[in-house]
Amino acid sequence: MTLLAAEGLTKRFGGVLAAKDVTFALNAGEMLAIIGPNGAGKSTTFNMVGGQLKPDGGRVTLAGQEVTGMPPREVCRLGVGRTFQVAQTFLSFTVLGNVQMALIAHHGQTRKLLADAAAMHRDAALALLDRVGMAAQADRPVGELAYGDVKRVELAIALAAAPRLLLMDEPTAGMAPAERAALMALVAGIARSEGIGVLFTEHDMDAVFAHADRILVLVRGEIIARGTPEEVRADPEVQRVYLGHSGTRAAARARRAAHG
Amino acid sequence: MEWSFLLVQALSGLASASSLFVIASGLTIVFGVTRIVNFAHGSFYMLGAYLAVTIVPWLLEFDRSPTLFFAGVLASALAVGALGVVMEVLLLRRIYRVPELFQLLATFGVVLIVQDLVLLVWGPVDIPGPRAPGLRHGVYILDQRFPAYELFLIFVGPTVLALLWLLMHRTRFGVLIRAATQDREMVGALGVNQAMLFTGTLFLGAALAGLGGALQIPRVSASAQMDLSIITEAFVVTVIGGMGSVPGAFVAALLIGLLQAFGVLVFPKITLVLVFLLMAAVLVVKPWGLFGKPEAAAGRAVLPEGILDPRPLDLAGKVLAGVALLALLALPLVDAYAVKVGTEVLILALAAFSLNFLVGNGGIVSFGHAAYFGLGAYGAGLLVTKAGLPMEPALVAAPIVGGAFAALFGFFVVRLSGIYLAMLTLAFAQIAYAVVFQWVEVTGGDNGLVGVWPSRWAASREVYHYLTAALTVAAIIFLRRVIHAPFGATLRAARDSAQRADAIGVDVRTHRWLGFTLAGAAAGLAGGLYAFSKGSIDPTLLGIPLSVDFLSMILLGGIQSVLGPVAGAAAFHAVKDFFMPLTDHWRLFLGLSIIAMVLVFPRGLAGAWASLRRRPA
Amino acid sequence: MPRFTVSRRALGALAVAPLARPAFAQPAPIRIGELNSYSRMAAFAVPYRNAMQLAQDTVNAAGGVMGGRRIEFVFRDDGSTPGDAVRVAEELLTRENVAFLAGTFLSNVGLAVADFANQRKRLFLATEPLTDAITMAQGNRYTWRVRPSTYMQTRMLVEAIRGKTVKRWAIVAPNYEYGQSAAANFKRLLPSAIPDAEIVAEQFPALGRVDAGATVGALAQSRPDGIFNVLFGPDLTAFVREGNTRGLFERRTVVSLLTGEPEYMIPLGEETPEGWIVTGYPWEQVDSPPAHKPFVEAYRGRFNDTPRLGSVLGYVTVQIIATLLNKVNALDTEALVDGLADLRSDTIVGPVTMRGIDHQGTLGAWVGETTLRGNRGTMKNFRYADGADYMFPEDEVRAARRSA
Amino acid sequence: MDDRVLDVTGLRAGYGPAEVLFGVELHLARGEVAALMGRNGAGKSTTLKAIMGLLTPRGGSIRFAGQDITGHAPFRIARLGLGYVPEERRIFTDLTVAENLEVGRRTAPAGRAPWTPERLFEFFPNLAEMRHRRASAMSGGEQQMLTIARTLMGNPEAVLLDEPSEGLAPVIVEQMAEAVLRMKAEGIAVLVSEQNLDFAAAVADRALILEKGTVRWQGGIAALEADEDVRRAYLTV
Repeated sequence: MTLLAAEGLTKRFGGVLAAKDVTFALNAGEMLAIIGPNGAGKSTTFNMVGGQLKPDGGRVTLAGQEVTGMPPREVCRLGVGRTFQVAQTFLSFTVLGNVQMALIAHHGQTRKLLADAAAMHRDAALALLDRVGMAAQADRPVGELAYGDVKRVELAIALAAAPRLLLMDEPTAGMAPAERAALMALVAGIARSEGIGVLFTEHDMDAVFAHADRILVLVRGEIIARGTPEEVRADPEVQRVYLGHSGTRAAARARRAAHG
Repeated sequence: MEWSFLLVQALSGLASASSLFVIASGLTIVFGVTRIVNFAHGSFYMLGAYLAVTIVPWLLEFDRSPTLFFAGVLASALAVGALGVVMEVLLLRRIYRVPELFQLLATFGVVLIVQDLVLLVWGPVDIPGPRAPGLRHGVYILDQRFPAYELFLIFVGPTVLALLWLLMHRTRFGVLIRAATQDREMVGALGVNQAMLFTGTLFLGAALAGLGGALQIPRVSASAQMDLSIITEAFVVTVIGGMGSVPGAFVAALLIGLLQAFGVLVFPKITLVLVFLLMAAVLVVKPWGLFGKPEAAAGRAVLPEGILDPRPLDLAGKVLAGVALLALLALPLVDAYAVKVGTEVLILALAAFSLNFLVGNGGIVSFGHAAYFGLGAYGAGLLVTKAGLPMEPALVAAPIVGGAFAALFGFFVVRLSGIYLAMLTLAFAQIAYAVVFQWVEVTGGDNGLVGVWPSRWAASREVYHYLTAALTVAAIIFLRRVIHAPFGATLRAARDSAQRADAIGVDVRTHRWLGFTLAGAAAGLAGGLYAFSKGSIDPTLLGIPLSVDFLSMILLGGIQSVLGPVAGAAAFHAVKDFFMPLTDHWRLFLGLSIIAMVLVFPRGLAGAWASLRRRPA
Repeated sequence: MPRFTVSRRALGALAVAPLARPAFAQPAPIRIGELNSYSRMAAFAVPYRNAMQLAQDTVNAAGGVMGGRRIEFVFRDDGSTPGDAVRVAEELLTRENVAFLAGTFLSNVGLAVADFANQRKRLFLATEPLTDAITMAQGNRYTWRVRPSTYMQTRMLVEAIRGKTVKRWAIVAPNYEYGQSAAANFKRLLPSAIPDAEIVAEQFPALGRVDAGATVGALAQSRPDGIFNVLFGPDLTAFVREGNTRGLFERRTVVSLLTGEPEYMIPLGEETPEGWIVTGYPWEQVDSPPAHKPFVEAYRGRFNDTPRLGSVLGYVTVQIIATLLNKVNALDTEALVDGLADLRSDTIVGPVTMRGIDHQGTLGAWVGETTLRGNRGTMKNFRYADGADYMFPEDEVRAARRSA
Repeated sequence: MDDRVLDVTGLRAGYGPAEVLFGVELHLARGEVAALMGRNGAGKSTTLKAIMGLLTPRGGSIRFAGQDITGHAPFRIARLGLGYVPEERRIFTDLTVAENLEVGRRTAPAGRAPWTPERLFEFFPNLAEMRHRRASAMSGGEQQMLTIARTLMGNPEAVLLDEPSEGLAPVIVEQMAEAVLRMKAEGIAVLVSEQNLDFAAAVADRALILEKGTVRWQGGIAALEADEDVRRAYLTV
């Protein structure tokens, strides 16, 4: 079943066409990667789906419902969780507090004036942290964590909204290789077991080629290739403008590691 | 109206615009590089005028030549530039790393000090400067007489703009300044001595302010009120133009100069408000001014300024709070005056606490919080004096009025962020101030209204003290509770990362708006209590000085702690009350105290307390 | 001359402790709380305070009051805001145990302290604030004003142009209560002096921020025959310079409030316009009553400065206080208030009566024309206008104070 | 003659109450490329910042080009000939390419051919076409090249390069690797912090592995590639 459909998304900044007629669809439980050189329009596309940017043309539908131009908070309430290229967390909160905050928002309790926020949704928050492997650090300020751990906390925050779709902008940016693999495995596991669709952008070829079901290649705002990881890796144009020798090699290695 | 008149009126506007630009360009350059909102810029302007009325007549003794006149003006500007260097080296250099608000407070301390130093050096009598030799006459323009000196001034602005452009784009110093405006640490890592760059920038900025002041001496006499009258206008110009943008300041100065020149024809009474209305309108439409850029988004993980750890009080904190509360309740045992001061401290503590609810908890820095305090006072006062109601319903009305206006202004305010948000709160506060000031029939104008006394049962100082204590302590406890509740946590979350809050489904703008309203209501209650403690209300209750006092209190107390502002209010009021009877120059000591506090306790009293507790003796 | 005044809080506390006073010592001085804008408005308030100290010492040297008690002023800065002033007033009453209060310069501060005095039922001599409200709509039993009000001084000026053939008038006034009420008084009184006069323009620049070029341009555009000016301080200097250069004052009658006071003449210096009709204080030329010259000499001798209008006010205030204390011979507030009603004092400018009906003193002002002597401005063709002739009509007072 | 251009002993540093480095020992020989590797949070960026003076060291000593630079201001260190390319690019987007280079310009030590914009444009040909363009209008890869060019304008003897491959498309990572190799060919020593073993292997002579704020392993890059135990111990979770 189609969870997310983007049709003809177009966005202009000044004279520059950042996205031109971008069309794709994503099914529940599927992982779709968008790759492309820096400045190719990946984040723009992403932000048009997540509501951070309003497209100049085209539409976005989520499970058949049009969400084009909706603000992020409404997109979130329709079941879309999101992580950012630079992890966005609440730095003055503890790890647990971050997830509690997300749960409070998810339950629409943000206007309560007298309840003790620190006592709300504790167990549910701990359970979410447990899923991402961060329960042991629940009481630490999130500002003290290593970056890879912050990314996990961000994932827990995104999952607090009980999403149908996860939008992850460079989920492994700034992480060590092994952490990247672990995080992507975690995401893939959650996505597949719960039928959550995942749309992500990434520069780490290991992450992309090991976990994506399908890949879109965006160059200068246009999709130049799409297909399975194998198809994309073999595409000479993709190799020329994006993968290069090392990327092609990494992609091949990742496919081997993932599928033996 | 005749064309010749309109032309001459336009020329008058251009002359004012030109002068305003010279001053504002310095402010905007200093802000761009150092990120310091330099309140003392107006003081540099004033010093420029005072130095010029001292130096220029001395030079003209030798020869009444235009050359010597302008040499004197330039010398004054350079001398002020040197004073800017002194301020940079002695003060700013030590505080680049402290939170921005503290820098602002420190420069405000400089304003207070310079005010009193000017009085000490030059005395309280205004000093007229000499007219410019060769430019004393009027020139006929289409049979209207126009001062030659103002024609000259019209050309000064574009000349300064052109010179600044050349400096910024054609010299290495200028390129470095522009680079430092964006990322000063990186400039340092590339081998540029930031300290020298900042010193140079302060020299340039202060010299421009000094030039602006020195050029005014043929038109106005040097007086000790020059600093504050120019600084708000200079801020308006830089904000409308976009903070850090020199061309923006030029365009904004033109707009304001012409608005005032023609505004006096149409609205002779409200020219001051026009300026702030223009600023509010520009900010609502263009949140970063005409030529400004969004402030660099927090791409890097920087801990937010403000309440970090709203943990409940520990034992020592509880003991301290309890002792403080008991001391307040025991004040009537001391003497009647102590009760009076205690009552005021409680009221100010509530006002400061409500401001920190915005600043510390919500990251919404308001420069105009006194507006809601004052409007609450007026709400209560008008009910008593005009509607004849007793104190009790008036005290109920005070927070409602404060909250209602906070809701009205806040609706626009929360759309912005950072310094622009702060400036919009300032603009709204000034508009509210001007309306209260002007609407004589209802508000009594600047004379205010008297006869706002408590009901008979609460008339004695002691009873009113306990009433105030009950209401303010209850309100503070309530707000503190809200900080710990989901609503307060949501505001904090939106402060930490608006993007993240949005992505978890929080309507950030609405929450900030509600928070602004709640803080306004609390300030309104404080204002109502204040009115009844004084018996009178007047526009100073909405004024910028009181807003700055509130900010000083929370910074002094420490915006990082929940209860710090309460301590800050007490300390600030105590310092003022201590120095005021001692000397006419209490502002000097207040300013020095503020600077000492910023240098010694950059995290406020609460921060000092926390580090004391961490390091047990 | 800037100076630090050190608190006598500690000394005062000792002095008023009755048990500490040995039987053979001098009787305790009578303490009077004087609060004013010594810091923000130093140009006005400091000469005023100087004269008060001079008068205090003169009175004490002559044997004091009430049969040998010294008077002693406790000076405090009022912070220039009503909020601060009320707190300072409270401190003077409770900690310094002053017999009564005097002072204030700004109208809003004066009104707030007046209302406070009314609430606390303590005497307040509002010495400097000009606002009509303090003796009229917001007058109260405990507040008395010494200085001639806005109304009185405007009326003196209108009197001076009676019968002139100046028809078209423009008004320029700072945009706050003093300016507005002076303008309103002028408009109200003008027809009585020039029946067919009309107002053709009004400009109300913001106080302290006059955009002189634009304002002068707007006034000139209305082609008035006469100009009534209420601007003062830096606004006035800027206005005069701009007006001189642009020829605004040429062949026009200019009537200007307060401009003849040394406080405003000194900063004008050689820019002083010629022939403006003003109220003021030509201190060097005043030779009646005989007591005036010695005052000027004593003031100049002690402070090495010329007296200002504030100095006259300060000195006269102390003279009135001394007369009052000698008459009442008690410090009870109600007795003092009753004693002030229609109290006549002989002062350095002649007799001054505190009119009982509106609590306004009959201190007058000098009305004349401005002129330049050397590079300093002064007044010529002046006369002392006795305030008694320019008071609010009694029925107006009754109507206004009934509501108070 | 001492061949060490940079010599760090017992370096300790941290942020606020948090200690990050616990006695880092490392050196960099003239003209060599060394890769500083390790997990996230191991202290790689902190080490570079502390060497550069962007973070005040709490202990230990840093010598550069024969001088003790411990605790010196960043600009003094840069003037001695140590360049720094930060992780987050941090180019001056309001300035043109040429102006960005101007900010980095410092006079060359005597006896060495100074870097000029012309020489750099030969080095990075695609920058030449956009010398008067605002840096904000450049793509991410071009901006990354500019950060290196800007640093070279200071005529450094050694360069600290923080995570140069992070967040870049594979083709641009390859260009970065070429840039590092060309710097080496010019005789500039480079200390590059890196998590990507492929990249490190492509450019570095030597690797140092940082773990919990101290150097746990160092050796030739080939040795690291060969030693799976070390890789598993320090580079994987």
